[in-house]
Amino acid sequence: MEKEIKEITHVTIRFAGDSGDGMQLTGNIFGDTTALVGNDLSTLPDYPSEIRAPAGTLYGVSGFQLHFGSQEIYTPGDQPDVLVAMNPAALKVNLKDLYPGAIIIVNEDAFDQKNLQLAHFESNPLEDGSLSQFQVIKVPITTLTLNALEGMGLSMKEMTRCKNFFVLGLTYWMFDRPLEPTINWIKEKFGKNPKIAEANEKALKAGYYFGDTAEIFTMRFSVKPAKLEPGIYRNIMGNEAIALGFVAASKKAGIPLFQGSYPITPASEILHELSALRNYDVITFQAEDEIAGICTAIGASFAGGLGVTTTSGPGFSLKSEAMGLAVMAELPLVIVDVQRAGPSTGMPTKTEQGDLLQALFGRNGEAPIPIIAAKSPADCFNAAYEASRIAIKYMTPVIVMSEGYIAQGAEPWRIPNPEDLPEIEVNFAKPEDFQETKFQPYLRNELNVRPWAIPGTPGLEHRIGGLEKRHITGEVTSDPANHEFMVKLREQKIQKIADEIPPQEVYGDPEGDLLVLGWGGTFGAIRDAVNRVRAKGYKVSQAHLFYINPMPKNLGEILHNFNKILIPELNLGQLAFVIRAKYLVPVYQLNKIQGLPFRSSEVENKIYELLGVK
Amino acid sequence: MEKEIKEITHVTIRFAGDSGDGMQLTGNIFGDTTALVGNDLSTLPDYPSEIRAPAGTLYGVSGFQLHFGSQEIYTPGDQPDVLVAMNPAALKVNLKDLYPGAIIIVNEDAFDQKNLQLAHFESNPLEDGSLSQFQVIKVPITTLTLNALEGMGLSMKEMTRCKNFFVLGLTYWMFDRPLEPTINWIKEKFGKNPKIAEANEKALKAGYYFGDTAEIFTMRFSVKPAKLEPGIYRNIMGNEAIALGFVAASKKAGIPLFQGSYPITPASEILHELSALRNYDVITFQAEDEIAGICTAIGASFAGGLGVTTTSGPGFSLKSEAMGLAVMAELPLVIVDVQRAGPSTGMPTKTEQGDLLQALFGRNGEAPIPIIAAKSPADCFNAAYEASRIAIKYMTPVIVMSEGYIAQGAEPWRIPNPEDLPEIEVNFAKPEDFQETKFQPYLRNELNVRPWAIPGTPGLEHRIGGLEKRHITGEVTSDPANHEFMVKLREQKIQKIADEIPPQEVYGDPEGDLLVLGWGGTFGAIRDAVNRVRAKGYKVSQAHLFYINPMPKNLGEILHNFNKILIPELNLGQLAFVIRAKYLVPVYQLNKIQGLPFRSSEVENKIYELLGVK
Amino acid sequence: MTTIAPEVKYTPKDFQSDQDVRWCPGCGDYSILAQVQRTLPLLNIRKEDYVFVSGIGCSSRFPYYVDLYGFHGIHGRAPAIATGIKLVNPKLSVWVATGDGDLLSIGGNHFIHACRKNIDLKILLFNNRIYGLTKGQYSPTSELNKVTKSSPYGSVDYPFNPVALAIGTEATFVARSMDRDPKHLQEMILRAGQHKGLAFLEIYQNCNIFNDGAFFHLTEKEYKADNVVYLKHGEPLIFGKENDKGIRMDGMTPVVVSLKDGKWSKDDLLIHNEFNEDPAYASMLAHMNEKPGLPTPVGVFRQIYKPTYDEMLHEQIRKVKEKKGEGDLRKLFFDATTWEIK
Amino acid sequence: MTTIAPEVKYTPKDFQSDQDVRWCPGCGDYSILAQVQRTLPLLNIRKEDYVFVSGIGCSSRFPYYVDLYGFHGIHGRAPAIATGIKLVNPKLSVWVATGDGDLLSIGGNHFIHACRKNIDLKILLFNNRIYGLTKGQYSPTSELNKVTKSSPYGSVDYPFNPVALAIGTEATFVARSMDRDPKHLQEMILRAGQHKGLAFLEIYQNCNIFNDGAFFHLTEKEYKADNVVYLKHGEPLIFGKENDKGIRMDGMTPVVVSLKDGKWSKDDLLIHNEFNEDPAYASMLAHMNEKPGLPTPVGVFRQIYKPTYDEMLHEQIRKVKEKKGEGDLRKLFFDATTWEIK
Ligand SMILES: Cc1ncc(C[n+]2csc(CCOP(=O)(O)OP(=O)(O)O)c2C)c(N)n1
Ligand SMILES: Cc1ncc(C[n+]2csc(CCOP(=O)(O)OP(=O)(O)O)c2C)c(N)n1
Ligand code: SF4
Ligand code: SF4
Ligand SMILES: [Mg+2]
Ligand SMILES: [Mg+2]
Repeated sequence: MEKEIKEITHVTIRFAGDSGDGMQLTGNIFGDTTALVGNDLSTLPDYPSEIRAPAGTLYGVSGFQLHFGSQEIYTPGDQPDVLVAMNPAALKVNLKDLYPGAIIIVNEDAFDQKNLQLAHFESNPLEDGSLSQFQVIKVPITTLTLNALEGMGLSMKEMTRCKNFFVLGLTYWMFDRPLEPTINWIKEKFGKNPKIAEANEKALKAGYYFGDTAEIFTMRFSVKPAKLEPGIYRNIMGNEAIALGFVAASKKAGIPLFQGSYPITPASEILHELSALRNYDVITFQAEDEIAGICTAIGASFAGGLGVTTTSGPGFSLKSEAMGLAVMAELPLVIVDVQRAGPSTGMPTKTEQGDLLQALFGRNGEAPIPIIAAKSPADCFNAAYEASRIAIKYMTPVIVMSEGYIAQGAEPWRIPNPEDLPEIEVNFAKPEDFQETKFQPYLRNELNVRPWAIPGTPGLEHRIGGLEKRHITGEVTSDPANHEFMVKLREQKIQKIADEIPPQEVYGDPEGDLLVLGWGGTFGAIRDAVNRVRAKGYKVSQAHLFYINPMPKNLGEILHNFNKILIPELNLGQLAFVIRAKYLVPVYQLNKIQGLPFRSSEVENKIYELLGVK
Repeated sequence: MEKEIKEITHVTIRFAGDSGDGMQLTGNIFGDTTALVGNDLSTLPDYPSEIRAPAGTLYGVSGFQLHFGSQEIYTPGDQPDVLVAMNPAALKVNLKDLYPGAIIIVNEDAFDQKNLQLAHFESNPLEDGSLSQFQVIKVPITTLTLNALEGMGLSMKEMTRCKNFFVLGLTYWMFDRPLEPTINWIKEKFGKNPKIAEANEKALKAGYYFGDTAEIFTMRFSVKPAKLEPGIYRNIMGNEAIALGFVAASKKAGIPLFQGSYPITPASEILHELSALRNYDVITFQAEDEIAGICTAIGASFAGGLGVTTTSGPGFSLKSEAMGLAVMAELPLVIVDVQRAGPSTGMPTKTEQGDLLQALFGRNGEAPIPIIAAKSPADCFNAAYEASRIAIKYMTPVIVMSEGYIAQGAEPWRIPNPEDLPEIEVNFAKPEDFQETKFQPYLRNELNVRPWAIPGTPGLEHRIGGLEKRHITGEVTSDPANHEFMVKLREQKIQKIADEIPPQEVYGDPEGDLLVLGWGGTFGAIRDAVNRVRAKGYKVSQAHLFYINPMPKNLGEILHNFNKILIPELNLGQLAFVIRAKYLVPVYQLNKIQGLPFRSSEVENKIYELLGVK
Repeated sequence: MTTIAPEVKYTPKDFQSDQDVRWCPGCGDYSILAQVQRTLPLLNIRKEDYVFVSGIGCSSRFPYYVDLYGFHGIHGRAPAIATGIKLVNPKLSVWVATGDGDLLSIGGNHFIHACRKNIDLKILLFNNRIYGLTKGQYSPTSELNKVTKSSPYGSVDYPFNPVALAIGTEATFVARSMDRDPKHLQEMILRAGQHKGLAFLEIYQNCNIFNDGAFFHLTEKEYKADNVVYLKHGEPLIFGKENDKGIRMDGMTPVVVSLKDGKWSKDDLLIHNEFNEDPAYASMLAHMNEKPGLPTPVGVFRQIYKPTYDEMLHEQIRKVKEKKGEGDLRKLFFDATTWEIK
Repeated sequence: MTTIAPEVKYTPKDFQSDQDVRWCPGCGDYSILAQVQRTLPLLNIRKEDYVFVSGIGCSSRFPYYVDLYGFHGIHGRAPAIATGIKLVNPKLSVWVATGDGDLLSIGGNHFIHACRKNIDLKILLFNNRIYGLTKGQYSPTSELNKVTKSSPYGSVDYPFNPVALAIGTEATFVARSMDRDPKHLQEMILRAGQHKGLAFLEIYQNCNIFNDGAFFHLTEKEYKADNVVYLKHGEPLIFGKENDKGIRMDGMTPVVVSLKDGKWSKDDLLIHNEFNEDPAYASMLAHMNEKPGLPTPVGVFRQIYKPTYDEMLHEQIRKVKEKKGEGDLRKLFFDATTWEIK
């Protein structure tokens, strides 16, 4: 029976099952294949903080969501159109997120009494009619996988493990994706274990053919390739992109990269990535704590390296004092804060934007630090690179704000040509330049930047530290006028960066009824929402901040060109607070503090509310 | 010769000399006597960060300033009317601060070649005419002291040491103070060493009689008693007052006081004071670092004590993470930040107000904490007491902001009757209250406050911590809706404190041309300035914030009743930032970042500038 | 430690909370939990007088699973939080449940200071030689060259020997046990609980997800007898499948001797003395297994008594009160030169 | 440590900066400064390759007074800052100047981890058993019952034995000297500077303002000979005004014996072996003076060689480069499944 193929522009699918069901892998491979056929996409894993929760439990459910389409895709999708649920717990946990009318593919085999009970179902939802608003497709996935692998001489455990490839095959059939890339991947990955490779391939094909032949599927979908900017692409996770951004910056600058970090969710992958790049002159130092992490990085910068330190909220708090030292010492340093839900330990695996004001102000005394915020997984590369560039050029610590949501999410990245990246010039002070006078560590150039003189250079011996220093000479002093001068100079040095950063762009018209102003990972949800309301003809535009300190010079002007300003944030209104203080303009807020990203519909609805549209 | 006694309303005197010259003691005793004769006064020591700098050096100069009068005294004085300079360095360092026409009493003996050189004088200022604008009184203080003590059988060193009492006697004569209280003090203090006691008394009298008989003095001054609120007074330093505030709160609450602190300038005296009060059920724990300081205090509160931790900027930074824990755990805790000039190590012995935004925002996630700021040394008592009261009543950490300036400064404190202090009720949860249901650690009362159930209570065993908790039950959960609910609830709990705090008072008329809004130690300088411009008939008022978070409910209204708002701060404008963000009103700023307090003339001049007065 | 006997006799069930235990199936933490629950009833302490404090890590979830007062603190700070609790209420029996990352990496400073001060805490170190909760980075007890997520080419970190470190601080009770030896573990927990002063108990714990088998050479039947020697006070150090090997001191150096060939007998062996005041003795035991052929000691390395911090503190309070009288607010306020304004 | 000889021969003056030294007159820090300035010229290191890192404290002002690259960091963090410097440029000779508060109180964790990892740093601990800069609170090395500003009734803190703590971490070089023994101090600084790996040198330092005389029983003529024993490799432990006392091992316990009464001779004494790999040996020496009648050892307690962290790290980098080739950005960017959009 030939089945109808319906063309759709985009679709959101979520794979959900036990931690042991391999849903992360399934999602990732599905993503790779989807990218290869030319769709734009965005992915987001969502796993429990327990390492291996007992099978079948609600808190043990691991999910992976994927949004792909023939148009530009900005988020991993609001609500899944398709849910694959490997057991009752996975169904229970995800049900509330689905579109009404969504397709649910369930592993029928897993709906036994024990699992139903573990998932706190009082009756079997596959039978009690409670799913009537959805299109439920019951597939005995375990049985079918076992059948397919019968006689291969594999253990029960080994066979059951293959069921995620069965699911993958089934969804490939549904969305008309090719099998070859995955078959090749399997062969490479399991090269050392041909039997397992064969089994996975068999399961994959079994899933695909099951879709084709079973009577229960009436519909297939096809998603045409997206029109993306030409180039070579790869998928990239936010944390990976940060790592690559740092390596790129250090290579362009021609200095070694030093990362001093302490593991913490959801930032650890930056450490993992970089620790594998020893041949790139990358030194990763797993420090005893976050304070040692930043302090080793400061030492590294003093010695002529690009010092970076990466962490999440609790660790970011611990670095406060040392950030002040970096401000005083005026050394390049990049601090990455991959935000997670706070306060305190909070909800470690959940996303949030709660650390903005801490990044701006969380240090004793007047200690200004530039801040850059990444808007998406791929943008993390730009953020890390630009932060490094500014840190080196201005001899200053720079903070990069990321979020669990984009750190763990992935999207296609148009791979840049290394030659096209902005130059990063390093001018270590040279003995020749100081033959007339003694070396003066706080002499400044036209940008108020002091020289970087590194140990090992004869004749430039000097001392720096956290005490206030005399202008030019760097001697320790508590001269009142000098202190005021230096405090202002440090502030001005940072504000002056605004002279070179690009003006803030506005997406949509430069003036109108409403401007949606955002920062960080809310970008995609806002863009989708703005696109939708603009499509209906409303005068709504978007401005999304990459530079948070200093802000682009034209931002004030932009704000005054709109009747209303809406700032959606995953916090209680931190950017809103800053905008009000800086520009004295009233702003509307949309705040969500649930450990979850915005749905674009949430932003959209708020826009309508502010426009007075019912 | 009878010398004329001129009556004056107030005078500022500064004693300055080498660290070894005993100027701090001189100042303190002068202050005590001055208080006894009924003047109002305010004092401020100013010493170098070096422990014992070499004699005669500029950076070794130690000073003590005193402002006293027959009217209310709000600051230690802008510019000294009288300077006592024990050596050339003391003269050099202090000259720039003097009023033109000021009286300078110098120890002529110390102006030898070596000392002049150490003080970087090219010629002897006593001879080269460079002091012509001042009334210089040259006294061979060392010689006269030695003469007075001749034949007592004392060593040279012992005799020279007495010269500060000679100075004291001389100034007593100048300002018509009695000798008896000091003579009594000497007897008590040096009781064990009657010879030294006698020598000091002799020196004191010698100074007094020298003033009386020497031809060089033409003028004496008298300062009448001030009209202060009736009561019993004592002098008190800010740090001392904080210590007493805590002890008072713990006694009123009937729970032990626990201080977990790490020494740091200028906060250490709080630890010193409290460690001497073992019989008041005060446990001081000198922790291994600031993090242990706050964490032990949190543990102490969990166990039913009043946990407090005291520090200055760098240590305050280190406590960031643990403050978040206290927010999440909802335990009483008071954190004192005695601010000093930053950023980083900055200028440890100098004052500043640079930590306000850190206090508000220096934690990961949304972690609201009430903030109270002391305005003067005596007010530190109120701040510590009120912070403790709120911490216990609302089960929350509270931050007390102090500053080096008020922490080390002293003023008369009207001693309160312990019975008159506001009640602090402690209601530990009791087993009886939870007989029907299981104990619920996050059940809340009408103020959203959870119960305090302390270990040792049978039946109330429960677990708390830094992970997000479910409303009421306190179970760990990452339920999205619960998280948003709890984040907002914690914020509202703090904002609700505004319901009970007194409305903001305005000094002067409730509306007018200019409101000077301030916080912390700038109070006195602002009050003096406002008094002066009001005396000239200008419509200028003062509002000074004690509660910074939450702010008094009527503040917005007050702000709108004035044409202009001026916020003087010892930082780049941190309160100004908050006021702009919260009330969307434009504000004028006066910022000084010199490690020094405001002079009231600086505030006064700014007021005239804003009023358009030339 | 409270000395008042509980009115009721407890059973392990009394120490089980209603929370689902969320460790990975097979994790060694389950055994430690079970042994604690079995042992607490044997201590003469009322349920409400126990407090369990932890930091962050898989192991630090421990307090949720015992039905006692508990504080799940922040990473590394459990000893400090526990100290505050103990000092305010010295009657409480305060325990710290912690991991090798929590206690020895970020928490190292609080650990050594708590040991130095001899604060009366019981510290249970769940040493799995890995960061479990953050999914498998090497820890300060991981062996050199360890390949993990953050050391794909092998770590270049020498590990701490936690027992030796504790002895370097002169901790008053230092012991070691293993998750897979329930009886011994119970005994050690009991001993730690009974000690007056800081008790440090290192527990080798298997993380079957990220570091499976790290201690199998010590815990599994086929190796255990030859690789582990049980320290028992007053008894010679004997080990081996057939109890055929002993430890003899050759000067200051421990060596293995055979008890089979007639050359050496039990009388020649090192007799363990837990109460040896000299930390150097315990240090010798702690470093024994670094020498080729020598077994790993488990048991109590050292137990000495000296006044605890909390004792001395409260004794000082008592004495000052005795001398100066109970603090009186009015007296305190007036303790300076005062004057009256009428 | 760079091995290239400086072209010029340095004199102590080359290591003097132009800054006024701001310690109190009479402070023991002056002597340490002078001995460092006298010793550095003897090490085969170019001036520009030295870096001095410090934290906060009187002692931590040290870097300002030597005319070298210097970093006056924040309180307690010097070992971490120094580590970053050393790892980025292993050719540098990186020194830490620190105090007992800076290194052992707030900085304790960085200290023990730097020791454990054997990072090639030279740590000079100025131990005056007090917080100097903050005007006299007791420190983690102050003796029990010490009366200070923060302990008016006497502290209830047992002190650290810094040498024993370092040995507990298995530091590869551990030594002790005294401000008032310039010759010995110079020798120890030289030895520390020559050691490959972490060198920890505790220096007893007199704070004449807040803790005057803390070490006079060891440093002053009238007591020194009877209270101090100099450790010299390969030589017996002899001390006393007339070199008439020795240390003998009684089993594992050191005891004092008289060399005068004919019962014992030099041959019976403990012969010092710096290179003894067993930390228990150094531990025995470290705790010796806790026993009544035994002298305080100064000198090198332990020096062993094992690869340093920085060596192993850079060796790993070298090997990975050898295997994978110099990192190439383009290769890195493309190291994933890629696709082209035209
Ligand atoms: C300040 C801070 N830094 C880092 C983390 C992340 N973190 C949580 S647990 C952990 C290590 C846990 O290792 P261990 O103590 O050995 O416990 P295990 O999980 O192995 O039982 C880390 C690094 C954190 N929660 N807080
Ligand atoms: C984070 C922080 N906490 C506290 C201080 C205050 N402080 C400065 S030096 C010091 C102790 C110094 O003692 P030590 O290291 O022994 O040095 P010494 O002055 O005795 O040489 C302290 C507590 C600080 N500067 N920074
Ligand atoms: S990750 Fe390891 S230590 Fe953590 S629960 Fe799982 S098995 Fe246990
Ligand atoms: S206070 Fe003590 S340690 Fe500091 S400089 Fe003075 S004498 Fe030296
Ligand atoms: Mg572990
Ligand atoms: Mg010291």
